[in-house]
Amino acid sequence: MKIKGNYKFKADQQTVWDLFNSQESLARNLPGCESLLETEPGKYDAVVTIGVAGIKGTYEGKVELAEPDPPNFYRLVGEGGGKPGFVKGEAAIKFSTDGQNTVVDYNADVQIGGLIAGVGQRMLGGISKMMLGQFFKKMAKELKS
Amino acid sequence: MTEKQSEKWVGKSLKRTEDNRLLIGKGTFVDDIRLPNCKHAAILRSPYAHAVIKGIDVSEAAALEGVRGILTGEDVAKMSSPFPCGVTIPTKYYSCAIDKVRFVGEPVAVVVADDRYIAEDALDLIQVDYEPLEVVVDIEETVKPEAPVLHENIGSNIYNHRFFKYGDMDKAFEEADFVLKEKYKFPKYGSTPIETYAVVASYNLISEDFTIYSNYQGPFVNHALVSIALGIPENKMRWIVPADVGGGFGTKTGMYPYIALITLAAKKTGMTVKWIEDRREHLLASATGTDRVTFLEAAFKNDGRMIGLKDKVMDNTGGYIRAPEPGCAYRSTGNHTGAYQIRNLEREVMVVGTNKCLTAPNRGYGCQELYFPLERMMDKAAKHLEMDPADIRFANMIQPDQFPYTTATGGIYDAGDYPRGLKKALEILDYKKMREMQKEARAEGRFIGIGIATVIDPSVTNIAYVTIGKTIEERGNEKPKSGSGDSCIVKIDPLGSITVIATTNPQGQGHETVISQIVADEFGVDPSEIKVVNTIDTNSSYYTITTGSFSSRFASVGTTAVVIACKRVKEKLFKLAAHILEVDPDQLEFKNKIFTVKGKPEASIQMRHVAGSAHWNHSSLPDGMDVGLYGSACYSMPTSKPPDEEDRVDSSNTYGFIAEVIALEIDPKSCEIKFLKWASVHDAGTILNPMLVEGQVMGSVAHALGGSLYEEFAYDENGQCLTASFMDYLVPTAMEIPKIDIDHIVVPSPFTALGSKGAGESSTMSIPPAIGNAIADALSPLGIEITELPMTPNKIWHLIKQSQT
Amino acid sequence: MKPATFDYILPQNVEEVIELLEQHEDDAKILAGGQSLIPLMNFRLARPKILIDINKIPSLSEIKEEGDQLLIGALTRENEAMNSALVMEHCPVFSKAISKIGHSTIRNRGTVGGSVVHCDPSAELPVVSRVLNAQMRVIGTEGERIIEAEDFFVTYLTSALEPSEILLEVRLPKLEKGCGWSFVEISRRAGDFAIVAVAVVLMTDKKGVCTEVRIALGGVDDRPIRAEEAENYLVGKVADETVFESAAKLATEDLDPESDYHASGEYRQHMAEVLVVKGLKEALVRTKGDL
Amino acid sequence: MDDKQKITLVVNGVRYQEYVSPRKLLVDFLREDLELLGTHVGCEHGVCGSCTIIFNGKTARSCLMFAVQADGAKIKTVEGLSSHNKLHPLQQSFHDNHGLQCGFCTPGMLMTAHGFLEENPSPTEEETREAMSGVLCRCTGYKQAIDSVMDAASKTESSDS
Repeated sequence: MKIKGNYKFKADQQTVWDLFNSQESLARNLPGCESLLETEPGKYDAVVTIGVAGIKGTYEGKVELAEPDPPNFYRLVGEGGGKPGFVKGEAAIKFSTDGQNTVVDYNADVQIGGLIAGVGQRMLGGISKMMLGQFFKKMAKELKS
Repeated sequence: MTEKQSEKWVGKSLKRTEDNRLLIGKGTFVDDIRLPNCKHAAILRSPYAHAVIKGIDVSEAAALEGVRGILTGEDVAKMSSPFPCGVTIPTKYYSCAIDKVRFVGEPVAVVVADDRYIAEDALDLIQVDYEPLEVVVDIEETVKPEAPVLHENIGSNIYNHRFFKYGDMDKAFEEADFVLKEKYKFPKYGSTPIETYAVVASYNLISEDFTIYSNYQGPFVNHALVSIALGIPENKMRWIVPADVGGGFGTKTGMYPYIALITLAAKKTGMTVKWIEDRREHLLASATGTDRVTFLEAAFKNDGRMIGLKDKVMDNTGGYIRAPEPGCAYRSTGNHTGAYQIRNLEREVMVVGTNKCLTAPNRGYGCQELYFPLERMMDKAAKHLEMDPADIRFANMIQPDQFPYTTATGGIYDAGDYPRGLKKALEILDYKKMREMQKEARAEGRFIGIGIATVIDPSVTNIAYVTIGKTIEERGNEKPKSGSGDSCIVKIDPLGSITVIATTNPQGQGHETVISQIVADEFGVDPSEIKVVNTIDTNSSYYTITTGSFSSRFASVGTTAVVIACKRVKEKLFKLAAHILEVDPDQLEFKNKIFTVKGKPEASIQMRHVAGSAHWNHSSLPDGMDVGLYGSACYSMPTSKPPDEEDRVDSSNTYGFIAEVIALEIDPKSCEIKFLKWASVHDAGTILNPMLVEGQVMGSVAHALGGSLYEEFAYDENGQCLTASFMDYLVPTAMEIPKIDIDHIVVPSPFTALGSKGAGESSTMSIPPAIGNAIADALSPLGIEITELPMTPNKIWHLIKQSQT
Repeated sequence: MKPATFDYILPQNVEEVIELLEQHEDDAKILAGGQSLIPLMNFRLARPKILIDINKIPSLSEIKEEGDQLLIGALTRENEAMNSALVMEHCPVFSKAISKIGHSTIRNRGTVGGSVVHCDPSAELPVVSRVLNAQMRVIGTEGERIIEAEDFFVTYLTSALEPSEILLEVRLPKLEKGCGWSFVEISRRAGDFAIVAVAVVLMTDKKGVCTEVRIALGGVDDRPIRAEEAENYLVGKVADETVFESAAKLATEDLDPESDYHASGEYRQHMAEVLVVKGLKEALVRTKGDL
Repeated sequence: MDDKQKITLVVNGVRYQEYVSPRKLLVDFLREDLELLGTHVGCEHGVCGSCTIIFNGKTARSCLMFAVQADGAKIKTVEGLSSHNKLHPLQQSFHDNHGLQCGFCTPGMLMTAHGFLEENPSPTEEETREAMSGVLCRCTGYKQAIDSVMDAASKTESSDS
């Protein structure tokens, strides 16, 4: 599943870059993130509970901020497994300046496997996009405050 | 009812003897079998389409209260060997993944627990460490050198690859006025019986023998294959199939790996283990039909005759290849040229693997896949020639005076009158008028289409066809295989009642009823007097490796076995009656259950008394005669022979005919399809029970409508099955089924005892091309080709949109 | 496909329910008709620790009139609401929408409240709730409140209910006499979730000028939506096919529906347009009392 | 967690008092605890309709209910359809019209038709099709099953009048 989009932040590029590299911010705003422990620079062990309403699954896995090119680019790579199956994905995240703002372009490829993929295809794409949207919204909110 | 003697029961719509128990909720399906201290299994399945299993930790699951044992791939590898399969290098296919998974849903472990709820709780606690691998899901991609290889021992994803030449294709191309080419795709869809797979296996630790109940459909060749794979002698591995099986339609031929798996679970735990497949498991990982890409080239003359056919088929059997595959590519060998006089044929067969669910026959095995391209090509040629699609078929058809007709590929068509069949269907549709209406509608911008398909309905598989998956040289090194045998025992009980022990292993087709009709005719009794038992028990049944209910065997070979068994009993009855009445058997006549000496009405004996003396007074029998009254037959059609040196084979043994003519309209806005009129004409030879045949045809209509418009096992690019529930795998409901006009022509088969040919697979073969042709016809003003199925409104809308840009 | 374990609680009144919800929050799920929840539990996609069965609270399944509203208790079975004389008289579009839900057997158990709270963006009741400007009366630890349909459906399977709140009733403003309405949808098979569903309420004056128009769509976004631009466009115009087509364009041109296996986003958008026209036409016929 | 709860219910006129785990599906309870094996399990997610029963007078999917919810309920299953060794008119018409083949979905078909005809004793064919569309059948193509329901309706009607 490919998810593409961009989000505009009212801040300079370095600030946004720092936000997106802050373990605390990521832990607070990654959808359903319950814990995010840095194992080595840019690499984390993560526990996330994701889903909607009563349909949630807990996944344990790894998150990596790979190929960093500060303050312009990194690749967010993650994978995790849990009772409902597995989630695996990577997103190319590009930071660029647009006047006063910083635009974050994301181009993600998400694989969802197991139970939910087989019986939840009708809403899976929409829900994935929605959760990614929530992440950016929350990051923007954090930036404001 | 005794005066009925002059009139035959065969041919009547006798109501079914099977119904009563099923209507009152007293059927015996596998899940209804209650065995003492039975435990319940649940299967852990791979969420990955392709991954290495680096480790499995079952400790937490094993510690759960109520869990009685866990079987993993490691156990399966120790306890069994891969299943044999008729290709040069088989995949190492076990009943459970050993070190690698190759499709989503592949079994990884089995938990045995006190109940299914606990067993499923335990599945949650098993930790499997997977290392995901690159996935391939596309038939054409998987043969490319860059594709990830599924099986290291094969080295590529091509499981089977063969070339065939029949006649002279080069000459046909030379002589052709024109050659047409097209690529067609047949979808991965399936049988989805409402009763899923079910197995109950018990193990006697002392005697080391197994009793296994299942709703297996046959063929019982797979009993032998499982025996080989598990290293359990056949006679210590007793398979029982109860009288009631909740539908099969092909997919239950593919359940033998699960029989093996649950047998191993019983062996490891020493317990009686029941496994009832749930719907999600069924849709993910039972068996689907075989999807195919066909590259077709056809050489035509300007009068519409197809003089040569060249096809390359790529069949996808998923993560492994297992018996009866590569059968899909070869089951149609004898009838590969359909209802037509095509003498030149060239084939390339490639059976490939992808990270998808494995395959098994699906109603119309190999022929759905064959006729969709062939019949679409006929329409393409008709369009090219501006010829009526009915006329191009008439121009190509085998004529009634040509039977028995041997096809270029070795099929021996027993009997038929194809032009009459198509004419009848066209009449029912009021074809000319429908064409006029179409013209008017087209002028108004409406999309009305008429689709025709005329196909051969082959029945009674000759198992020899599977062996042409190997080359002549390879076959030379093996023992030849052939046959289509079916069996039956008819017995007359000590007080004179008639019991038939049949082993045709039905799943709702009404065999008990039809057998009672046949036997009633043979003995001049009322069918209600006859008891038919139709279950399989490999320890006590009279069966052979072709036993089972598949390829519409019953009506042809099954009924012939019944008739022969009856004749054998009657022969003995005549001999014994003659002995008692002290005359020669040919001096007797048999009527109203009484043997009478011709011309001497006072010299007679009732059948029950004859039977009585066979049972009650053994010393009264003539010298050398066996006691009791049993007649048995295990009959195979004489045309069931191994392939010849030119790969010709009579792959089936009787060949019926179907003419399907469908008129439909496509809503230009929503692209939904509405059926206007539908004629379905069949030649199934002598019709044994019209009511049952109508049921078979209607069932096949609904099934094929599913494959044509609704059903598909859809996968994403990562090999995740998107249709693992009945919310997304769309089996048609009562609302989707249009009104169908069904009719018959009867051209009896000279090869069967009653003249009947099979009728079970029926319109599953003719509807996909007829609907494809009708949609293409409707959209022909837009120049749209229909080359794949299912044709959903969404797809049609996109096709129309593309055509406009 | 057997559900995971849970504790089953059978409260006798709403107060108990609220207490339980407050105590267990996200761990608890309310069981009404169960026709959406139990499949999810059987698949083990939903694994509530506590199941609060409200089926024995009779006060939740009444249908009554109050002024210009119909009050449909949350536990009212869909078939009961569909066949209710009050509903058929005052909100026939609500009956029509229910008739498109699953199959009769599902509707015998499935409840109005359950379907509304489930917030499936393709389901019928959320769509018809939006077109009727329904109000959801809910109660929680903080007391009662009314949530407008507009605010109730938040996103996929997510309502505006707080974790400790329960839906008490759906309040449907009665349609005026002479009001036209329609509920149209396209689905793969009879009884399937709609690919797109459209509900329309339309009032015209004697001259055939649209005086009030409401159009709701399902299956095209993460929740049922209203086509306000199209509604505003139509008000004041003589209702005919041409303006309906323009309205349908307005209603759908900015949509960006998700694709799924059954239908692409483009096809959904196209069908939304087709169904808005169809729905408006059908509603117009009803204003004339011809249906 | 999984303490059994006592339920009392009447099935096919017989009163039962049993102890069940809350998570036990009603269909499993009927089949396993009461050994009423006529009700079949086909999908466990409410689509196929094989498990349809009459619950307090109305059709219900017994795979979409928990047994605990049946406390105090009156249930009818396919075993309760015939009485006095005589087939119910619906069962008879399914027999007469070849409305069944493998028989697996048949209990669901019968109970759905039973509930439907109680509410609509003289339906049109279209209404019947719609009502029966809640039960999936892979054998019959539905035609003869629909014919069966229509036939039963016509016979019940004529015997009533």
